[in-house]
Amino acid sequence: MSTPWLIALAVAKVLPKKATPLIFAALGGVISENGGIVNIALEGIMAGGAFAAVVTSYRTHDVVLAIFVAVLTGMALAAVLAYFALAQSADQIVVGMAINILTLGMTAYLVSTVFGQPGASPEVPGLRNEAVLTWVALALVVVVHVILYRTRIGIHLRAVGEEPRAAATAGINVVAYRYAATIAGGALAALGGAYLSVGETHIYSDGMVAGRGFIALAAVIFGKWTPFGAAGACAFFALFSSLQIVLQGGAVPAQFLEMLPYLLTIVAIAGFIGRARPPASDGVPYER
Amino acid sequence: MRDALRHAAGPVGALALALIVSSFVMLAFHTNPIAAFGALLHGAFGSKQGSAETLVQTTALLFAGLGVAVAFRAGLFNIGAEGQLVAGGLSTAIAGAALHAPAIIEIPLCLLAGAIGGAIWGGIAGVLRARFGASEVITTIMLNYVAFLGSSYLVSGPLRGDLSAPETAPIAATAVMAPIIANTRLTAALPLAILLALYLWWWLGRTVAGYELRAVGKSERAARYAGVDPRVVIVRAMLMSGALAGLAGATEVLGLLHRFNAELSPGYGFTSIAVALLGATNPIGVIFSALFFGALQNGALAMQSLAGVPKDLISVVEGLVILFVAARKLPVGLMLARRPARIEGDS
Amino acid sequence: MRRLFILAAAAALFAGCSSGGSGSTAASGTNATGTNSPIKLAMVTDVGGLGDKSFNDSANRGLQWAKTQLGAQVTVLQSRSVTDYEPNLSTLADQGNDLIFAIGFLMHDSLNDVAPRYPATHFAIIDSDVDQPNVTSITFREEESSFLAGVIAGLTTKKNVVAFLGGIESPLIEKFQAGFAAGVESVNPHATMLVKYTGSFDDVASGKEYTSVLFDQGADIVYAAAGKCGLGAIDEAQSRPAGYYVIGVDSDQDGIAPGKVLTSALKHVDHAVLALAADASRSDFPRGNLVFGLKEGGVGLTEMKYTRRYLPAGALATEKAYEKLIVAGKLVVPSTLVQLKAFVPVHLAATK
Amino acid sequence: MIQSGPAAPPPALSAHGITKRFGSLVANDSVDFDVHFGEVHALIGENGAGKSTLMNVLYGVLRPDGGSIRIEGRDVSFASCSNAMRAGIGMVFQHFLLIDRFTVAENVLLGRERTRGGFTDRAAAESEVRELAARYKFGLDPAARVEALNVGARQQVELLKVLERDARIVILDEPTAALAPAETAALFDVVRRLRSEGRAVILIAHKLKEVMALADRVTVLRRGKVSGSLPIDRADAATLATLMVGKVIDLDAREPRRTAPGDVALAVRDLSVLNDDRLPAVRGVSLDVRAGEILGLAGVEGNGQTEFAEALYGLRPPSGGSVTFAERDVSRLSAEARRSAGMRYVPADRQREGLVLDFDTAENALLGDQRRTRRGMRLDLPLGQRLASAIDARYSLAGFDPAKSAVAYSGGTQQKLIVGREMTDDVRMLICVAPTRGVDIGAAATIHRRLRDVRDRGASIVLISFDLDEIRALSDRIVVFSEGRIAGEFAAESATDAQLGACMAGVSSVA
Repeated sequence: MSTPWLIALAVAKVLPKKATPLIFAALGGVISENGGIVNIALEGIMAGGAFAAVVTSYRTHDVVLAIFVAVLTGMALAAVLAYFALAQSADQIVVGMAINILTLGMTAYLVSTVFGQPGASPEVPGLRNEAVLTWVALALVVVVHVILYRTRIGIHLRAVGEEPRAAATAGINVVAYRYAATIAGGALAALGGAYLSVGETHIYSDGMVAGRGFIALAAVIFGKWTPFGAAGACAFFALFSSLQIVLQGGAVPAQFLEMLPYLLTIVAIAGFIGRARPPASDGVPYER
Repeated sequence: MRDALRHAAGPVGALALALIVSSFVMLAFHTNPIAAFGALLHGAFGSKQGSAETLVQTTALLFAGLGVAVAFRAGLFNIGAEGQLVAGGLSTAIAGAALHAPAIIEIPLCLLAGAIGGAIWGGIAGVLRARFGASEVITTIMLNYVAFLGSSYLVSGPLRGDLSAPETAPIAATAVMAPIIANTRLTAALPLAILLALYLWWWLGRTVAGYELRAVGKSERAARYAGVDPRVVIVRAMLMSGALAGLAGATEVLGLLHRFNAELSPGYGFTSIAVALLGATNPIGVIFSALFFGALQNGALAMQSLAGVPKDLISVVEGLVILFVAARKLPVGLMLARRPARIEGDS
Repeated sequence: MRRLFILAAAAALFAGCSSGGSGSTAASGTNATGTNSPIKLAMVTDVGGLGDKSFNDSANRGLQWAKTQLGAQVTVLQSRSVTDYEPNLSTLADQGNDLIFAIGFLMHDSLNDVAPRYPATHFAIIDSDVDQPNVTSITFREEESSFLAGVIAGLTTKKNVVAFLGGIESPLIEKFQAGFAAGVESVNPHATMLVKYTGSFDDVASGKEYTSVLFDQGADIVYAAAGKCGLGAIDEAQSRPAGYYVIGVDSDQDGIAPGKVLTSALKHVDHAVLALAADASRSDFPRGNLVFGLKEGGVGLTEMKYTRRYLPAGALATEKAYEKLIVAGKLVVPSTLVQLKAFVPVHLAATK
Repeated sequence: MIQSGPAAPPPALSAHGITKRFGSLVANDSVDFDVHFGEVHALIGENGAGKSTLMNVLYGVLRPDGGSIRIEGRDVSFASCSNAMRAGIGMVFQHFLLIDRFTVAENVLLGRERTRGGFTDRAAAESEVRELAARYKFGLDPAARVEALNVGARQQVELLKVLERDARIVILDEPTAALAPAETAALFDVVRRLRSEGRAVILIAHKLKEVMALADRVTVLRRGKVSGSLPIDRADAATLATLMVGKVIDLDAREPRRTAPGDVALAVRDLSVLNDDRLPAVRGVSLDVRAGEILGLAGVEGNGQTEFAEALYGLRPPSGGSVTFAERDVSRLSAEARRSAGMRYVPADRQREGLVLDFDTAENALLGDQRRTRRGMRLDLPLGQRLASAIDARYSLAGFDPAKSAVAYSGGTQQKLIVGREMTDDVRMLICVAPTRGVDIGAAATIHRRLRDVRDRGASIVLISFDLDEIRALSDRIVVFSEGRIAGEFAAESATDAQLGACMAGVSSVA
């Protein structure tokens, strides 16, 4: 039962489920941060997406519509971040924190009012096979990579994130790109949330995002702000939590394995394993 | 006086705006906001018990809020107050269970242990920033999780007491901070926190070390020019910030729970960001904003039971307050000091 | 004691159709019956909160029955953190409630502090023993229902592998594990048991993933004692072909996924709450520690209306036989892993 | 040179009555300016005269409050620089707008990427840029990342950006400020080539000699107004200087010293220093400064002078060598320790370094001395107020109020505040970087007088300036820096501009 082969097989089965929501959210972070907007609201946006999907599915029994509404919700939340960061020149970290607090409160409030019971929704119609979303996530890694590095839009976006004034003088609309990137990032993070709710479990429960947004943020940094790097980091983190599920009861306490992504990220940004350097203007407000 | 009024205008405006927006949220779901806020107010200040409980919440928020504010003044964004609070609470519980001294010695020692525990946790982020230029925003977020998971491991394993819940052993009776008002949970932690706020206000404005901390926060290069080593100041600021958050955990343990539980804090560390921002990072302002958020948190229970409004709504208010305070172009925005994006000329 | 539970059972039957188990967050109803002064009941949830379809929900259901049956006025306060317990309990006491339920062992110390401050108020705590004159402690023998669940699982498993999925490791969850293992061992010496803990009571997706791994590692029945993670476990069983089951806990979770939840190990917190409320409405508060096992009707299995047909022949009879042994005190079910080691399986003639 | 009459074509670009205000400050006051195709028109003026503002208006970065712009006779109005670019204007900023992590080709073609089938076509882009670079004899590798290039090469990338768009009107903003002499010469060739291609070139400069060598016409701005505009053959350095500063200053007015230099106060031996990018900036410099002596440190900006000054003051750890001050090896001492030994410093970047802009005047008056003057752990704020008042008394700070934040003062006033704070009576060693940059003539004269005064009190002064005239007017001895080394040393009286210039250029080579 515990031959390496069987372990590998078991891990291979859990890993995509662990990795998929992280990859969506991390890709969202990659896009947003390449455009120069730090998004620490991934956690909140995931929760918002997860919740919106379940409510929609609960009311309409239409899973595709549910995912669509989740994406719209993520875009709306990201638009708030973008508006305060861009139009109000607010500190992006502060706004991200505010959105996390706001969204976690709002979803809990709405669970109570919409479902008449706090804590969790009832079971709702969900995707029959959530692996579809895993393939979507993997495809998006390639798509985002191609867009970022092989298209004009991507070059413009990275230019905006690196040196917005240079981009502006080249005729690129910095503010529009930053809005678009942040909002697209929100859409992806919300997809990650929808994967958790209508994809994997078919319910919404307060606290179900359980820190995945912050792990995704860690993956963005650990993956050096590139789609493949971030997705690889997500897979790496997912590998450890999958091993933890499969091999539980080993010598290492569960908490230590769960800590790993966070510790590795600290190590990564401290520069111990190759410096993690963000886009030059990531988090820096742009004013014309 | 007029100055004080002008400084208060922004935060009060941001608050009003947040309350208006959350009222619309309630109206959208067929709840009477006036009844809700009425119940909240009643719960927060309607009785001696209620008011005392508001002040209990205020205490933890004030300690942690001062911590976040001090870091902000040094140009640092400490999102790790929650983890530092946990580290402080755990250290205090360990000290409180191990030490057996008269209360007059034991309580200060336990508080010190909490401050040191928090300071170490904050200091790690400070050192990583000062030495390697690692963004304290990211490291403190990550350190929060390390604190949650690490303490959860410790209380379910090596440090587990003989209670049925995963908690440490109870602290010694001599370590317990007794209520200062009968039949309430209000302890001397509140006056201590207020004294610390006043001291901190004086320290920031009137001492050389406070001056240098502010200088680093405003302009790192100018501070270097003035003979200040920003790395030292950054580490010191994070140590102080962590120590203050650690004291929040320490007083929770000594005054309320009398042992450590991994779920000690209902997110005081995160709310303290709102507290620091609404207080315009001024220690005196932080006293008032801690009181406000303390009332909000405490009144939320009454709002839930009397008006049937889920208390999660106060997180909505909290989030909105932070948003509006952070807005630099709304009249309510506080024009918070721009934090430097990253360290300059680190070596 | 028996008397209490007969009343409770009747109430449950009556209320079963009307209440459906759902209640509003903080229902503060007016007196339905119109008698002079309705009793004021309240409860404080633990950090799991309402909507766990488990422990807190069960207690709330008892409270809602009390509202419809006894015309009681009820209030529910939820706790977000461990430091909320004390203010929540105090708030309810201040509001003049007659009987306040503290749901969960995490509230032990808080109640121990609060109760002496409100000598005129009566409290009850679930799952812990608080030694105060105005506190009634209610504990359950979860190991006994878990044992019966183990019996069913041991008889039903086709692969001879069953699994236990816990939430966060603690003595309470250990009771479930020990009883379950003892039950499996007693009826199926060939069965092996896998054990995993999710490390969380909230992370629904994790619960599902753990269950999936347990199934893949050969188990066909998973006993999930893991709070909301159990919802994920049930969801995983739903996505599997016939032959994979989850056993639920605390509340009747059979209906969440008919045919997939083999049975649920019930803990009749609802009955206990209602029984105590009924006593309280007559100003008769039982004192001390009330232990509810199979004998008292405090724990048990569901009637398995969706899964009966999947059980092997004689399984229900075997289960009933074990139940009799336990009720009669002839079989003492281990409640810790240490006791489990010393446990000698008791075989009935009718085992397979 | 320029024909006038009905047949003459309209100017490539003409601006009339451009007015731009920032709050109460009028940066441009009814400025007229034009440039023709095939012409280099230099725009000169002191820092703060309004040159950059005017160019930003012409390039669409700023919207003017009044006035009109015409391109080839047609009225235009630019909402952004992309409009200006579309109208054929290209600008090379003094502070390059390049993306370090992009390649040369990506930078040059930013916003105009070559695509094939919807995807970017890297090969096409690189060959195109390689071709363009070759045409102007730029030895650039299109695939190289900009972060690996030196200043001269980066400027070439900026030029390519403009040329790739085939801008007919090219604005160069102080293009030689950071260049070595050989690079400057190469740039001049490029500018001449642009002119011969029929482009209109606007050259913003502050070095009169460069203007004389390169321009066809010159316009002088002073305090936001055009103080003169004339063809180059009617201009000479003295006239232009007069137009720039408003009154005749005698460049050779050297005041005689009143005291003789004393013993060696500062001894630098084999000092090496790294810059922010950890590249060698100062390479084995040795020099002595005596008590009562002003040592002028001349050179093109960016040749290690600033790093040298920072190393002397203790802001930058030396990578090798030693600094001895007052017979004590201070190489490893902190800035604070050197300060308390009597060393003081006027930094180049007053806004970011010399002041904490959000601090009030009194707090800023204590900056750097906060520990030396402390009372126990307390800050001596009353002393700060007295010091601020004393500085105001000596330099008359416009709008002085001890409780006012430094940010509320004008740039010149800020500089006076710093200079006033640093040039105390008891200073023993003063390191000064561009002490009069951006201050008005009167204040500059005060500062110069004060420098001599401090010297005569026996202080040693290292004066770093990028204004050769300032160096020559004040120094007792002149040392020329080039590429982090001492390229030559001169007695101030005997050195000629030609000698100094040759020396500044001497050891440098094209990168």
